[in-house]
Amino acid sequence: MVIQAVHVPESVDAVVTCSARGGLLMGGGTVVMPLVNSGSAAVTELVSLRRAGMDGIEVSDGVATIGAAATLAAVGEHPGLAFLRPALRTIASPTIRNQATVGGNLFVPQPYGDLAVCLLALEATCELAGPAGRREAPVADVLTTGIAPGEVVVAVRFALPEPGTWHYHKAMRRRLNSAAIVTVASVTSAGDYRIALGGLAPRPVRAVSAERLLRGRPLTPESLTEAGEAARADIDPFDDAYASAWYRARVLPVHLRRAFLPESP
Amino acid sequence: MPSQIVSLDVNGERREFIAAPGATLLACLRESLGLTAAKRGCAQGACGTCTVLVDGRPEAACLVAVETVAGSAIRTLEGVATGGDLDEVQSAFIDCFATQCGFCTPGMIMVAEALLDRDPDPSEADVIEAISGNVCRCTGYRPIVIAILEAARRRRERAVTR
Amino acid sequence: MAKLRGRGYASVNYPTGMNLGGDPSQALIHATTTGTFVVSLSSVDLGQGIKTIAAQCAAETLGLPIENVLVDTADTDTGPHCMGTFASRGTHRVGNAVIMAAAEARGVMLEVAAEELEVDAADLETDGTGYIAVKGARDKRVHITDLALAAHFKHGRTISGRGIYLKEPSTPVPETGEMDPDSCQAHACTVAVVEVDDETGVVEVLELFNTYEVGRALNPAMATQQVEGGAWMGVSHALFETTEPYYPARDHGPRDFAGYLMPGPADLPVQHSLLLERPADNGPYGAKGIGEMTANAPIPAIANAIFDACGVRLTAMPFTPERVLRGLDALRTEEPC
Amino acid sequence: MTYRLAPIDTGAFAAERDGGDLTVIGSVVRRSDARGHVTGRTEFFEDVAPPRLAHLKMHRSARHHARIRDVDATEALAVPGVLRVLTHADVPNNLYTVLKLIGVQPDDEPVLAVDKVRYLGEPICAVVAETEAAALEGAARVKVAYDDLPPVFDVEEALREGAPLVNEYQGQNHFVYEGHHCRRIRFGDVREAFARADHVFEWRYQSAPIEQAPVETTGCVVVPQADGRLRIHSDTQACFFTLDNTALILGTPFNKLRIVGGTVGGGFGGKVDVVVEPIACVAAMAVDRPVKFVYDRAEEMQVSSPRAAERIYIKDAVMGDGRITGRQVTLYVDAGAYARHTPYGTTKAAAHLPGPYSIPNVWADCHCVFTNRTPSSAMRGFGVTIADFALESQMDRIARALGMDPLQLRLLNAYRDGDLKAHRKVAKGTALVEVIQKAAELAGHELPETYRRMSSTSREGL
Repeated sequence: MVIQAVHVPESVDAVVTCSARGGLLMGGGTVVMPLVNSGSAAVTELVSLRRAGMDGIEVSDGVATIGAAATLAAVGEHPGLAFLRPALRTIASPTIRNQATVGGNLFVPQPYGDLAVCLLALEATCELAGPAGRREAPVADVLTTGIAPGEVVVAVRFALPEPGTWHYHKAMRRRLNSAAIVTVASVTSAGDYRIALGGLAPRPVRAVSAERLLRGRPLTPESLTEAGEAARADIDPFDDAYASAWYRARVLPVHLRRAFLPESP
Repeated sequence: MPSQIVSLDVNGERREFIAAPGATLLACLRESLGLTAAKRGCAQGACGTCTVLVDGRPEAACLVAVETVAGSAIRTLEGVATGGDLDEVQSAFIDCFATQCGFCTPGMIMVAEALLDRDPDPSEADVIEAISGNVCRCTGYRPIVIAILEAARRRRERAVTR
Repeated sequence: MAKLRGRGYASVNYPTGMNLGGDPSQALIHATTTGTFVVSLSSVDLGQGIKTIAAQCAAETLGLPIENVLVDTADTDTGPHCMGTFASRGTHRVGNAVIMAAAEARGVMLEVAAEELEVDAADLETDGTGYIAVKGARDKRVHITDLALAAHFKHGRTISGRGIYLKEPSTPVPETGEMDPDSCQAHACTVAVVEVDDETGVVEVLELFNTYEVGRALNPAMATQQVEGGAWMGVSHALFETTEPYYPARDHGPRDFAGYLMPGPADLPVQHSLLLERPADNGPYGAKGIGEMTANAPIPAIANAIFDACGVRLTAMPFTPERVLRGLDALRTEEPC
Repeated sequence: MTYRLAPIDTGAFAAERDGGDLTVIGSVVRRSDARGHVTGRTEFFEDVAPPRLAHLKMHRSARHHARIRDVDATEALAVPGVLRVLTHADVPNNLYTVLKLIGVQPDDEPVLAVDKVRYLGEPICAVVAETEAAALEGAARVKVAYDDLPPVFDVEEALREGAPLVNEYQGQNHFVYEGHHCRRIRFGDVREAFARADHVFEWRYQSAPIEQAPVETTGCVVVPQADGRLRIHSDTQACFFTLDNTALILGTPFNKLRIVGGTVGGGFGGKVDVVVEPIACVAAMAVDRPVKFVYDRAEEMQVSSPRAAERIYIKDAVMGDGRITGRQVTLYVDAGAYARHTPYGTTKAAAHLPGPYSIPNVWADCHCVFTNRTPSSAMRGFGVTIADFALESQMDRIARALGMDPLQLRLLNAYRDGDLKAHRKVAKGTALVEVIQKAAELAGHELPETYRRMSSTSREGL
């Protein structure tokens, strides 16, 4: 539809007001503006988060709180979030990372949205604001059921993983600037594994079958391959221009293993 | 909401113009301000030829609703050569035969400008990552990477001699 | 996991000019009052560089510095006909037309110079510096600027020329396919070195050794642009590109540069290129058309290298990780370990 | 030196290479267009911004193959800013003519669909509006009622009896070459060659459509002039070709049109189809103001004509020493729904066979086949690129089957000066032997002395 208004509210409350009136939320515009430019946006009003004061990043006491309008570049440059830097560098290009936002990444369809996969593995919490006030929700819920009309994700919050417990691996069609074939993000703690997968279902998913199988077991090529095969129960892969559903499922065990043991066997 | 007056600092000059709701920064630069160096290659943020600097950072101008950057400092390729003198990136692109059809060149140069502003001595890997969102269909990229590294060298040399 | 390395070979030829000919191009050239030669064309520069090549052909034929030549293209009100930029024809057709036009203009230029210097035109020569001089008496000379002024204001002569190149059209014999399709043939050979990831089917092209026989490299730096950019496109075709990834099913066709995959700057093989020259008797200074040929040899060379690396014969393009992996899986089933 | 420069070999053809005293040819001259490119001052067609510019967007077929029951533009016309909705009835001569000028018939593709659509994305209505946004909205609001027809997507299925007829203008699902169902090459006797061969190898090859993908999409800006003519700023690869075809469709004198172009952001064959200019001119005349029609990226990717998919069967008669004595090629080129330049490209493919080798017996049937997909057309290496993939894969397989060195097999069969090609032209200026020898050297691939001494100008070593 033809856009009739672009709101650039300067507070979260103002964002909620505009959003509640039916405006489409827009972080960096990397998802919304292609729709606008091709005339296929299903709305007439946009609500930009660029000036809403939602782009702060705070890391203290082992907890990171990232404003939903923070750009991927800003996250990647934050000294307290260095563990995420390799993951962020697999997303799009530096130019697009100057625009794309953390909040926006939660709502892009797979095989895009690798940061959302990371946040799922980190068991992040979303801080939401809406007409009914503020609330919190696990990122898993936001990824599966979305948010209510008029609501906006204000920030995401997660505990920083202990050193050496964070694993990330993304299989791509080219070295840079490619969507995912398989994305694996994981936090391990004391034999307990939280594993999130991207590229393998319409939304990021937890590889619960793999997590169950690995619990308490050492990470070996064999256990990981077994876990990767088990994880096929957790996915709902699709065909696209990058790869077929068959291929994604076929190489899942390989990439799950490489996420933890890059050099093996 | 009707069209509104938007004000930008473009290449160091304050420019005001009327923009329709949802107009992109790219459309405003090209159509309202007559700055046609930035090109429309896809309007999807995926080709990079519309890249301009917004407050010093490269952004795809086709993805920027212009209202959202009102008041920002925009730098386009028109603002790179000063007084008709080409800068190091521009002259290196010529000398290294890094242009063929020329359609990707404006975006490539703006990405390079931002890179060299931040890092005067980038590695080849840095250059490659910087241009990884810019599509070139003619050259196979190698001459462009060489040109940006050469530009960095020339800029460092100039900084020493000054 | 293993990275399997292999080498593959391919050699090709490629025709210059529109198939079966019948594709003319024209050039007009004239001197301004001060000795700049304007080449008028309606030819299109797609990035291959005809604007520069036409100027080089004109300057060489005139015997003048390239700074004395301007190329004015492509306005159908002011430029004479050109069939177009396709079929590796631009340099060959337009180059020849420009040479013909410039040769005619050079003839007039020498005639006027002969009058100015009071010598026989046959005794004059040029050396690319802008002077027309008497052979063996190089201090007896006139600069093109003075000469053009004299031609206009003293002799009433137009230093100009007309050129056209046409390869006569050929009609194929329907029963046998007998025909004369081309003006000449360029040649190329590729040796590709690849690495195949035997767990994922991902192919990486590490190196390309390419030789190209181009007739003559009119501008070696631009010829290098063409062949190396073209070889990149060959790699791209081989490993990535299609608008219909599930052909002949029409599903999941990419609609943007995110989905339409091509190698990015981080995915480049090392290219070793070498040019050979066997001038074509009908080519401008011997040049053949090279724009299209350059993407062709890398594709089968990569297919053959993949087979060499891992034993998978790919008979369908592009050579996606899925096709390689399905091939590897089939080999593993055939040879149970 | 900061630029890439492929060295020039001075050994091969040294006697023929004498450049005399060339001063400009053969030297590295800077590109005359480079300064414009690096300053952004190079003017591409879309940089032209005439006042009162209107915008054209297409409503396209949502079906692969269907009859059009009804087209309703009421809602489109109600969109604020929409000036006109053009249908086939507004186009004076509603058939594209790209091959007519080189004598190839029939014209088989409507500018705007009439009663049927033959591929997904075929243009049906052109919406002209004050702004690009209004044109897009208008195009989205055109309503078309379809009666679906069965589509055919596979070239060999399309040729089977009972397959759905794709293109009524053609009358059958293949182009007819002077009464033949394909372009043929008949040279020597392949059957005899197969009978006498030590080995017969037959394999199949397949490609998928490939997009030219220039960074600048196909488009034009048409500006009505004071004298009643139309000035067309275009990124066409062929100015006069575009002018002539456009005039034929408009039914105007040729000199009513003027093309201004020549500076194009990449072509690769994708900008020779003359698809955007005719309807943009119709629109400019209809609203009597400048009109821009430029493909968006999705149109460039999925609606603009790609390189054709090809299916190729090659059957070779081979002797134990590696000599190829017969080659039979059956080629199916997937033209999509309309001919565009594919009948030409298929003939070019036939002319290329059997590849750069001297094979005494050659038989080829090259089919240009119609299916319900985006029409294919020219792309860099038209008719040759995919054939080379098949031919050179075939050579590799033969070498492996015989246990021969792949370059030696090629050198043994390489065409040389004086050889009669399958299309009965005598080869000259050949250099396949030398590019192979030099590539072997470059890559460190050892060749025996006899093969190193071979030459394109002699039969030594054969």
